[in-house]
Amino acid sequence: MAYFYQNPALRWLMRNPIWGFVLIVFIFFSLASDHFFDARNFQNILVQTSTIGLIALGMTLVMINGNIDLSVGATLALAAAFAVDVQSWAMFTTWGNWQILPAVCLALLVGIAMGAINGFIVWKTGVDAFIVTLGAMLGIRGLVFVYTGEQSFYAMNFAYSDFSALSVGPLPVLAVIFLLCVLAVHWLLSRTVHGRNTYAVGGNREAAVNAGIRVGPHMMINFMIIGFLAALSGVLLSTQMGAATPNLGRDYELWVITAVVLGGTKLTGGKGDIIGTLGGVLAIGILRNGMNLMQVPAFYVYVILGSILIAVLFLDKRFNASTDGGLRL
Amino acid sequence: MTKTMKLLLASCGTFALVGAAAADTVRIGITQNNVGIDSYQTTYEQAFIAAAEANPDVEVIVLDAGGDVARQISQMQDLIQQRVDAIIIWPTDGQALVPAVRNAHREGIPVVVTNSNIAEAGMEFIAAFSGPNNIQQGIYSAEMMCDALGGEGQIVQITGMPGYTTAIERQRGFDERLAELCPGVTQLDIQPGDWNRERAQRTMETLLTRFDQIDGVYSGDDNMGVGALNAALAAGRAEGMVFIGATNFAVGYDAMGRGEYWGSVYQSPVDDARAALQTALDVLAGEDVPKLNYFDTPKITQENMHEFDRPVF
Amino acid sequence: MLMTRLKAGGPAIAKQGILVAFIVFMIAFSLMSDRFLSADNIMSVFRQSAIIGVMAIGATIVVIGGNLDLSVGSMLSFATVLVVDLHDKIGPELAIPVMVLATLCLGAINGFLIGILRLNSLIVTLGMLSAIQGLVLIYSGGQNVDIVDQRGTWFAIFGRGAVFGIATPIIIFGTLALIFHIIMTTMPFGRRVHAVGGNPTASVFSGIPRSRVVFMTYLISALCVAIAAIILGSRVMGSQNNVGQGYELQVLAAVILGGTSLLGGSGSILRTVLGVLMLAFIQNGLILMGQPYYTQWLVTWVVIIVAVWLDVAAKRGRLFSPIA
Amino acid sequence: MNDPREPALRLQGIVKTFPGVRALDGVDFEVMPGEVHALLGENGAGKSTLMKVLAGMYQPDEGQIIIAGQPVRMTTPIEAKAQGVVLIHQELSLVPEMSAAENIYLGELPRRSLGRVDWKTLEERSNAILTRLKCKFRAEVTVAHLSIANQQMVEIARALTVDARVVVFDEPTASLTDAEKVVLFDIINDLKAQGVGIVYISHRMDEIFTLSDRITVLRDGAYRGTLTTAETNEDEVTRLMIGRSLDLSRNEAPRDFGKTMLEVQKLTCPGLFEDVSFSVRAGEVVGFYGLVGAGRTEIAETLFGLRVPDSGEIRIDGEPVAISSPRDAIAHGISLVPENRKEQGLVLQMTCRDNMTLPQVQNLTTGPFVSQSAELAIFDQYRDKLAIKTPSWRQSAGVLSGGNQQKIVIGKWLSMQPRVLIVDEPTRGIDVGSKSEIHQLLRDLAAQGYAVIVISSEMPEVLRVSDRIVAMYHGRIMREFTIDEVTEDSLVQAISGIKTTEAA
Repeated sequence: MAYFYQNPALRWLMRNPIWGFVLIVFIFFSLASDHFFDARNFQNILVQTSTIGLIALGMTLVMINGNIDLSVGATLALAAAFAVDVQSWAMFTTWGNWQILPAVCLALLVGIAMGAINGFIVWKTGVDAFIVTLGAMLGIRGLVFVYTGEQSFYAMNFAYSDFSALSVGPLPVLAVIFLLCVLAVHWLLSRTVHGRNTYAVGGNREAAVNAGIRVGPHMMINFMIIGFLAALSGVLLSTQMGAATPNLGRDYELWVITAVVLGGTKLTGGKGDIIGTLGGVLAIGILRNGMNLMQVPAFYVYVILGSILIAVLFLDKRFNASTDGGLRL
Repeated sequence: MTKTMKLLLASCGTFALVGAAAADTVRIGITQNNVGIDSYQTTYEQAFIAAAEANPDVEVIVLDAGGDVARQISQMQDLIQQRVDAIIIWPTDGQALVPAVRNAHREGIPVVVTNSNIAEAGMEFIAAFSGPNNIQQGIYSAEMMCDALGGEGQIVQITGMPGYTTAIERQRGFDERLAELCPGVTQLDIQPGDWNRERAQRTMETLLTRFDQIDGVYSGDDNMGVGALNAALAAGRAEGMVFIGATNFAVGYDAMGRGEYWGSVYQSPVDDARAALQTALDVLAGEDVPKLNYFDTPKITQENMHEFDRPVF
Repeated sequence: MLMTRLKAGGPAIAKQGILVAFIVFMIAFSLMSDRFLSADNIMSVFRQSAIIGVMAIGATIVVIGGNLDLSVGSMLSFATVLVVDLHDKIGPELAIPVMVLATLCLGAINGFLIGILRLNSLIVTLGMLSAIQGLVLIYSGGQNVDIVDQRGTWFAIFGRGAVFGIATPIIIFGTLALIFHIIMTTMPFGRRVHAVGGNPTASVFSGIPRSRVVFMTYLISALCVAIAAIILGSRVMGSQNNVGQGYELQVLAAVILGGTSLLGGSGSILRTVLGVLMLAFIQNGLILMGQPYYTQWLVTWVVIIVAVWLDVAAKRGRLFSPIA
Repeated sequence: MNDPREPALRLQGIVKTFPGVRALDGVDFEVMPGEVHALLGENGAGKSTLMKVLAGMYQPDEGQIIIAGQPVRMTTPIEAKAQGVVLIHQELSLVPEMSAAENIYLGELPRRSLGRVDWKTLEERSNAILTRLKCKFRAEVTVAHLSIANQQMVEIARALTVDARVVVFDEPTASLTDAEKVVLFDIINDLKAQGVGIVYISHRMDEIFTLSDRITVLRDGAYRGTLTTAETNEDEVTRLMIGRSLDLSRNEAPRDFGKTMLEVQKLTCPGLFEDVSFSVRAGEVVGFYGLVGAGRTEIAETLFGLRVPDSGEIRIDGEPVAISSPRDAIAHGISLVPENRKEQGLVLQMTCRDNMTLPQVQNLTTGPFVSQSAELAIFDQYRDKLAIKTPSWRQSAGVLSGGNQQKIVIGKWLSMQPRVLIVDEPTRGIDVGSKSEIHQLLRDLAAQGYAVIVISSEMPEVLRVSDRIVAMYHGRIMREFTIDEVTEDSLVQAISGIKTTEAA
């Protein structure tokens, strides 16, 4: 046992149990499936993870703030619809492949705007973020349907969907974008004043207020960041499809929250990091990919994922025993 | 790690299905739209597996996208990754799967689209489509409606889950055909029932309140149609109201037998599944397969229903 | 400016934000559609809201106890599929108790994980949402289930019957709401749920068996789901595997609209009923006006935020949050 | 700025009203550079409100704040800090997951380009401040890992990041040990010598008389006068504060004890307390005295079924009992008035009545319903008995004053008719007037035959209420004294771990 506590790698693993879990499922699928341990499959996993993963980065910030955002799935769909639709606007027809640029920019702006609306309402009304974004989850999905008229949009320009097939060295470009965002948000959270204030606001809001941190705008910025990342995720997803569907991103908020919680971020705020979140999204990505490769029936996948979520929560509680020193409340 | 044990157990069950691949068998991957959302898809899956098991030279990998486009794209990637010989896809969205199909095409894996077709832009990348003609089904329903009402009347339409191809195509076929065939029939409103009987029932209840005179109801499938029928029965207004659906379900068949339900479109998931597998095998055998392979989905009405077996779902 | 200072006099109205919004909507809808206030329509909306309403009663109790239950949607699918499937296999008189027991077992799992093991309720019920959905599909093999003899079964009474001209679902909903309202406001159990939700630590220090109380709230929630499933199964005489999908959000929206605080310790079942009816009337009114159905989501968005905002504003005595 | 005749800070005629309450009613207050000015008043007298006005958290409705001769308007704490006014909070306002350094510079982390935190500067500066405070920990350590006292030091370190003109200390010693207090007083004297004006808020008279130059007293939101410390005494201050003088005597009640109600034998809970044996008789008050963390609260929690002891025996009325939950404890006639009223004692949004009847609500029924009349009977009885001031039983407990809240909790447990009543820190955060009422109440309870255990960190309190005093140190009982034999010196020695063979 003494060794266990001294070994830095193991101690790190104790603090980030999700990476232990990632390791275990990784080894399990490598042994159990012929197709799992393969460079191309790893590329697939990274691309598949990037959708949930990008949003999870933003969700980590929002949840460390002590808030939550349930509207990300709808925001993703709205941004994807804009990204695909705007390309075909008449004013851009002469732009050639450059017509993608204003479309993507507008889509990202829409994402930021949705985040700003949520953040502003949370800030000004003081209504719990759970309620505000639950409303937005319904409302923004309504906006998607109003905008698309229930139809799917598709990109005339194949250059758009070709983008997702590009690679940078051995890595698909989508994976590269995702990893860059991981680094950026990690840097933001651990190195910058805004990032450190994120912990302060979530860890002790009153202290943050008293210390002169402008909590409202601060939270609004984080909602805008998650809006941006959800929109980015939607844009990247739409490049994979060359299209946008109004039902895109349903239930994503649940998987994103699951991933972030698996990564050790606390719902109560003040605690969490990007390394854990990355572990959380990889855990889900690997499980899904591995179960696809092994053809676990879809019905069982639901049960397995649900059980794992609860099990990890349970183990986390065991490992990070509370500090009340045995008081039985 | 008891959960890992569970996972092991769960996966062992499916291992048997994969078995050891012999050299001369073909491996076909299928990714379905949303098994479990209704019986049609479940029966399809079972029929597909049964058909594959009956053929010793075929090994299948059966996946389900759960209605999520992104997950279906992942599954396409995973199937390509496993270098299956052919992929059968039931697209969650006709547009959005085009690039994924194109990828498979580029990797040299033939793709057969089943049940609901892929968008026009993707047609050049698929080996073949096999399935019902959903637009044609909408047309059939419009024709039956026209017949039943004698060209005059006010109807409402209850559509499937908004945004899904099957729902959109049936609605399009119905709307266009009805307008051209029976200008005397007016559509009072179109509301979605999400393929859900209870939701259709609730929607119909409100429509019954809103409109004093409803002569006919067209529903995107019989499941919703029966929901609408339930609502009308409860309101005591079913008498003389014409109910027309699509994808004849057992409940719809029975209601037809009782004379409450006018007609539907008979579509067998077993035929659908078998046709898809056969098309894929034909493609792999190098046969010259036409791009569009519609299997027959005839009209079924109270008059001719005895010619059909009661649907199993 | 009207509301920036909600001091004396103001709160009385603002506290009833939901009631005000409710009345405003009723007036607006009845001006725009002459059918809206017809007895038929009102009865029909009441009947339609019974399923969500019964579930929302249980959910309110869970939320007052300081937790959340997102698994009610899957649980409704489970219970409905089970009762409909067993109806033809073992008859309704056995199917109902078996289904109720099985659903209570799911509630007990929630209660055990959240009440006894003290795991976070949001995450646990999120996991259960997924796991139960899988269970339903495994049980049914993904097939729809139907009751063959829809006319002959007395099971029809729960969803389709009527007593003295009032539809049974309304009677069930009303009775349950009244019973649980009485339990929550006048019985020791209700007091304890409020205490545990309001301050779990102080409750333990007062000798209240906190674990058991939370456990019980989840059992009640499961019981309500089981009753909702009986109404649903009887009304539709069949079930799809995903019939309850998304209900958890509607239920939660109704509870929130009713002014129950997600922090626990306060809330009222009668106000939840108001929240349920409000959502149902919005849905109904917009369809009557011929609006596309998704406008109801936009309206719900605004209504939820405004109603809760007024509620919060009344409690703190000013409209805008003081945080900088 | 250092003109000795110009106040560093002056408040003139400050009025602040909340809905239904006039919290401050024309208060005047000033602090000179290099002066320690104590601010006194009972809870609810308006001290906290005044401090929040000072710190920019509240805006006064009327009146002026004048700093160095200039009227200023401060709308946020950060503006107040920019004016050189720094508040050190009574309740810790730290972020547990962040380092001490980050907490010290919270809201003002030194920046580099791109919004990055300048860690080097941050840690150098923080460590410099911690060194100045004679702290033994480094600024890099996470605050959650620090002891309460060290966390308090971090809080104080925050005030030293700016050139403060005025530093406000709000009950700074509540959780400090004596040694730490000495350090704190040194720091205050340092600041004073540098010409900083100090506002010092405390309930502890001894500290105020040691430190302060002047004392200003508030009562009911109004200014009651300013006294020069050297020319006044505790009596006068108290009278100003509560409008009458206070009994400071030691317990001299006639001792007539009944049989042993509670007997504890070799109770052990590793890491918390070990080998604890004592007994309490009917009619007796046993005071548990010791430093914070000596294991007293943990013993109470164990007796109340909230902790599982490793070994040892508990006897009630001579019978060995097994207590594994508060319900067991209640069934055996043990009641616990916990240390933290707001977190452990009350459900703040519940009504006073409901709080009071909470432990027995399941027994107060007619049929399946809670009997309103039975509840009201209990509430009325204890409201009268304990002189609880509340307009109505419907009042939610959260809005009452600390003293009345504490009486609700005490009433709650008295209504259970316990055989053993344990009261943990009965007067923490309670103003002087209510304090003596509660002391008298505890004595009265003993006189009625209750066996009472009082846990306290305040020596005057222990001396005033106890018949016997148990001194604890590091989880062990060092000595037991009867009230007649105890001296302040021997008590201090006992709780500091100094073993004495005989009472002095």
